[in-house]
Amino acid sequence: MKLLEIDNIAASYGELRALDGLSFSIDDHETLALVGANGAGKTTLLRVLCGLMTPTRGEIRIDGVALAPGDPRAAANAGLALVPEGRLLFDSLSIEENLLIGQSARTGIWSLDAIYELFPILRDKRRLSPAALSGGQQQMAAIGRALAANPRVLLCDEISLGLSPLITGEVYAALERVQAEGTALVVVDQDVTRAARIADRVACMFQGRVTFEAEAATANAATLKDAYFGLTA
Amino acid sequence: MFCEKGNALLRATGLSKSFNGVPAVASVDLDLDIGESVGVIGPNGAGKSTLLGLLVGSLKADEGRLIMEGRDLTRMAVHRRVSAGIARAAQIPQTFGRLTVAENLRLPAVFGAGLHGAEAERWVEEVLEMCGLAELAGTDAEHLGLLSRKRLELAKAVAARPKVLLLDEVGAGLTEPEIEQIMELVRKLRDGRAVMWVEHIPFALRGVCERLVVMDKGAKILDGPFEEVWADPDLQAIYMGVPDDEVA
Amino acid sequence: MDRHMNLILLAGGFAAALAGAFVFEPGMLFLLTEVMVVLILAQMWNLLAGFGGQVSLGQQAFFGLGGYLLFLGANSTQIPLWVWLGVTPLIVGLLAVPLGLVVFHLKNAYFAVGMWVVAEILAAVFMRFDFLGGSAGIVLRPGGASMTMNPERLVFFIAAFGFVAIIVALRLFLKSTTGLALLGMRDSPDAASACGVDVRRMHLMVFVIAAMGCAAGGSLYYITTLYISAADAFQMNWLIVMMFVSIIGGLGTLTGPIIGTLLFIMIREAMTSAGFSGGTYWIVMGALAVVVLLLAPRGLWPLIRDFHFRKTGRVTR
Amino acid sequence: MIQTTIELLFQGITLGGLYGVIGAGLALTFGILRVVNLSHGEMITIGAFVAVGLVTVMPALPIALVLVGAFAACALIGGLLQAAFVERAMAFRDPMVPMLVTFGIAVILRNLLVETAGADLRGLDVGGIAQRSFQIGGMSFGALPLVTLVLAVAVFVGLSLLIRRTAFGREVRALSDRPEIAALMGVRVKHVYVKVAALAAGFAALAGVLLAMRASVSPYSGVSYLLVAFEVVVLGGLGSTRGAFAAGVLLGVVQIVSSRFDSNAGLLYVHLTFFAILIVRAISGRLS
Repeated sequence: MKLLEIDNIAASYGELRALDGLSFSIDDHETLALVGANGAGKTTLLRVLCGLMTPTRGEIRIDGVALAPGDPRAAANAGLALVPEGRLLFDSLSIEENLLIGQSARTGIWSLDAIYELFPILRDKRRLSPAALSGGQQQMAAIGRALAANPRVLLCDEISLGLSPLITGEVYAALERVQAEGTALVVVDQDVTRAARIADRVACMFQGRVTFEAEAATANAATLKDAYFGLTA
Repeated sequence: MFCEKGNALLRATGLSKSFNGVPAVASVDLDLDIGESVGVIGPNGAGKSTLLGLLVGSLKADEGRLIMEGRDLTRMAVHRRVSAGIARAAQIPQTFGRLTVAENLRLPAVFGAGLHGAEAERWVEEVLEMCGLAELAGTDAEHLGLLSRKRLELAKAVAARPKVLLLDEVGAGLTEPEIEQIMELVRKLRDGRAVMWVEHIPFALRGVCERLVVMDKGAKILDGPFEEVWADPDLQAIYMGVPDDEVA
Repeated sequence: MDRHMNLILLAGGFAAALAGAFVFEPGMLFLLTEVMVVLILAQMWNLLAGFGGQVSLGQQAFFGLGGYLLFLGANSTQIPLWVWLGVTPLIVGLLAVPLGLVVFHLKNAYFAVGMWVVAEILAAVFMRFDFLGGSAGIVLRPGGASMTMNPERLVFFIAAFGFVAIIVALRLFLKSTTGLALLGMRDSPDAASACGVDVRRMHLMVFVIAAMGCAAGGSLYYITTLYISAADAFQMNWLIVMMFVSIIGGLGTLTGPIIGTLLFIMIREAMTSAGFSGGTYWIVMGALAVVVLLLAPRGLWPLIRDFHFRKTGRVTR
Repeated sequence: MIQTTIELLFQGITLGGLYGVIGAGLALTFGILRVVNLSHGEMITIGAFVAVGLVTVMPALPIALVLVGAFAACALIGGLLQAAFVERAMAFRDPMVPMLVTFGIAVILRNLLVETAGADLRGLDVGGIAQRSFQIGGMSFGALPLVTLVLAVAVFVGLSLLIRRTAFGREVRALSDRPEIAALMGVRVKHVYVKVAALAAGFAALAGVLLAMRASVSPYSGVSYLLVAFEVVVLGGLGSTRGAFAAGVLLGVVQIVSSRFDSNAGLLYVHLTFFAILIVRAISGRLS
């Protein structure tokens, strides 16, 4: 059975259509690289998935069970966790408190210690405010905060935005270890090739729909570029 | 295309803006000329919206200057820049819901273009006609559909008789056939003014803009004839990342 | 058509005000004058908040100031009371300019409560200093002598005709290009400035007009009572009245505040004659305001109008 | 001379502590809920009247229990109002709607109080403590102001511990930083809002009881206290409990000193101080 199924989802900001009848699914243990230009609807899709936005139609299913739409707690309890674009850590909370507040949803292998093992630097900085950390360390804290909920699918939005290539490499190395624990991933990244390298499949969004989907290993760069800029339509 | 470098219609030099110490636009130079239509693209966080804000005046530049026809606009408020000849159509239509379509256009015609009485009326008629809104003239804007409101947003900017028309993702949220209609409209609006169109759907710019500017991380990376920039490998690198074989 | 309507309104208002002033008993005239004053105040708060988007909790400052300036000016000079009545709003308008420039630095809720503090300061100042009446208040003695006439007929005429004139003036104003800018600002101040409108100047203009209108209301009201005190003139209830009737009737429309005022007076008179206390009455009004805010935040009149629109397909403005 | 100054300062600081407490309550709702709660003043007067009622019915009730009773009653009212009305008003995009709704609620509560308890001024008689005082170096300090100060400090320390050291406080801070992300983390947003509103109302009640011991209160006193609380919040800066305490003390001292020189000026100099600082800040561009 599919782990996560997205069935004909549409969503809009007021009158602006952001998602327009979008469907795809993810298997257990699978990693999907979700790519597309600005405004293609990637962030909106992630927001709908974790309950921050209510879709105007369609259904999200986890293990075949429909998820209550627009309910962040239900999404968290069902095993969806988001690493938001721009990290969005809580500045009034210490790093450790940021991790602790993520813990409420589910129990599992991602204890505080396990997260500190994944990102040892966070243990050293656990008493500090996120503002005192570098961009890369903040991204690690954001991933840690999402992992603390022990998600079945980890949703990562613009994971390398604003990070140096070296730090990006570190972040991706950590994601590979998350993969190894059996967690499914949806990775959105500006750097398409970077995201595709970690993924089993690549899906390209354009104008609120998935316009192109392929095994990551076989994805053709030229076809991908056309899909990305909407030249296939 | 030849353009005399000494006297551009609008010249931005070294425009910079930071938010909480993080640079959003870093030292951007940009010239715009009458008759030109320039597309601006760039990934998330490239600084396109910030640049637009600096040109329109809703944001105050930390550094740099903005000169239009010899006048320094750098410190000028939004409403005075409109009179000076810079108008913007916003991404989310900012139409006046409880005014009719014609009244929506009278405001920029009177306060932006400085027209009065019958002259203003004639100009509003003309803009209505040009933007395909003539039949909706008496409808309250809040009863319009999205495409019509996008048209009205464009029409409002045009009604201010700008020399520089800035378009902020006016295609966002529309279907492809609807975007074609907007493209058609923008083509008509190019005459006699400079058009700068920020859009994240590059295909919309193709066929409307002959010049393309690419921004990334707050800086202007590429600027030149559309097809030339479009074929530039740097463009692909910015959007798609560097392919594996080149890393190796 | 519109011009005819305005002329008819003015002529009808003049005739009705004149007739009313002669026909009604003094007690009734007192009540009707209060109704007119509330109508003017509500229209001013509506202009400021509904059209100008500036929610102020301190408009009682201008109301009280209008009353006090009239009393102080008329009592201590030989300028005739009725001339001074016309001058008072102008002075208050002038005072509102620098005040506006300061309080506009405050935004939204800060502006609202900041204005409230201004009203409290004025109340305390007038209460504190004896040459301003002090806690004892002031009796109206134009030119230092007791009033020789009963002013209620003339005051009612001025208030009633003044209200009609204000409505006609607002109708004309909203048809003008400046008025169009104000109507635009009602929907979106940002979009208005993107059309070339100087939003700050418009805000100041509306602020000054509203101050003048509230001052005129204060002057008219206190001529009929012949006595003014700071505790009464600067009290919160004046604000509550103008705010509630605007909100309940419908902000940003000319008809809304009129409907709100009629409701306000009718409910009050009905409850008083049924023996309910003033407190109970305010509880009812407060509950009505809260319910309208939560269920129909645009107010009752737009609700009625939309219903009419749906039934007949015709738009009444 | 110096002794008089110290005595005045002492009185000012004790009153200021109370002002700080009511300001902290208002700042709490504004900082977390983003609602300017104009019924905060009524919570102060209701707290005072609940205390008056308790003491009338049970004259032997210890002052500590009176405070607990007033706190509980107002916390209940504040929480219920939040759940029933303010929450709904917060759904509107315009932040003026919740503010105007709380204004309407304030009018209702004020007049309910008038209807049930009468419009008269009431004082709270707590027996001997009001008269007791002790001498240090020829200066006289009242016992009641001292209790007030201790209680104000205790409220501030307690609030600070609650916010910084507990799981609830963690949720509150997260919610105030980024409500959306906090919801993602499983924080029950509306529950926290109701609890915060209850807490703020409870603090207002505590201050109300102590204010009623110093001077009489009437149902109409809430308005003045609300304005003082608002001034404390604006001067002290949002979300800063220390700032609220400092601003409270400043206004308290102004109030005491000014009433010494000008006994019937009421809150005039307090308001003037606030307005003057506001103008200075506005001109120097610190408010925007």
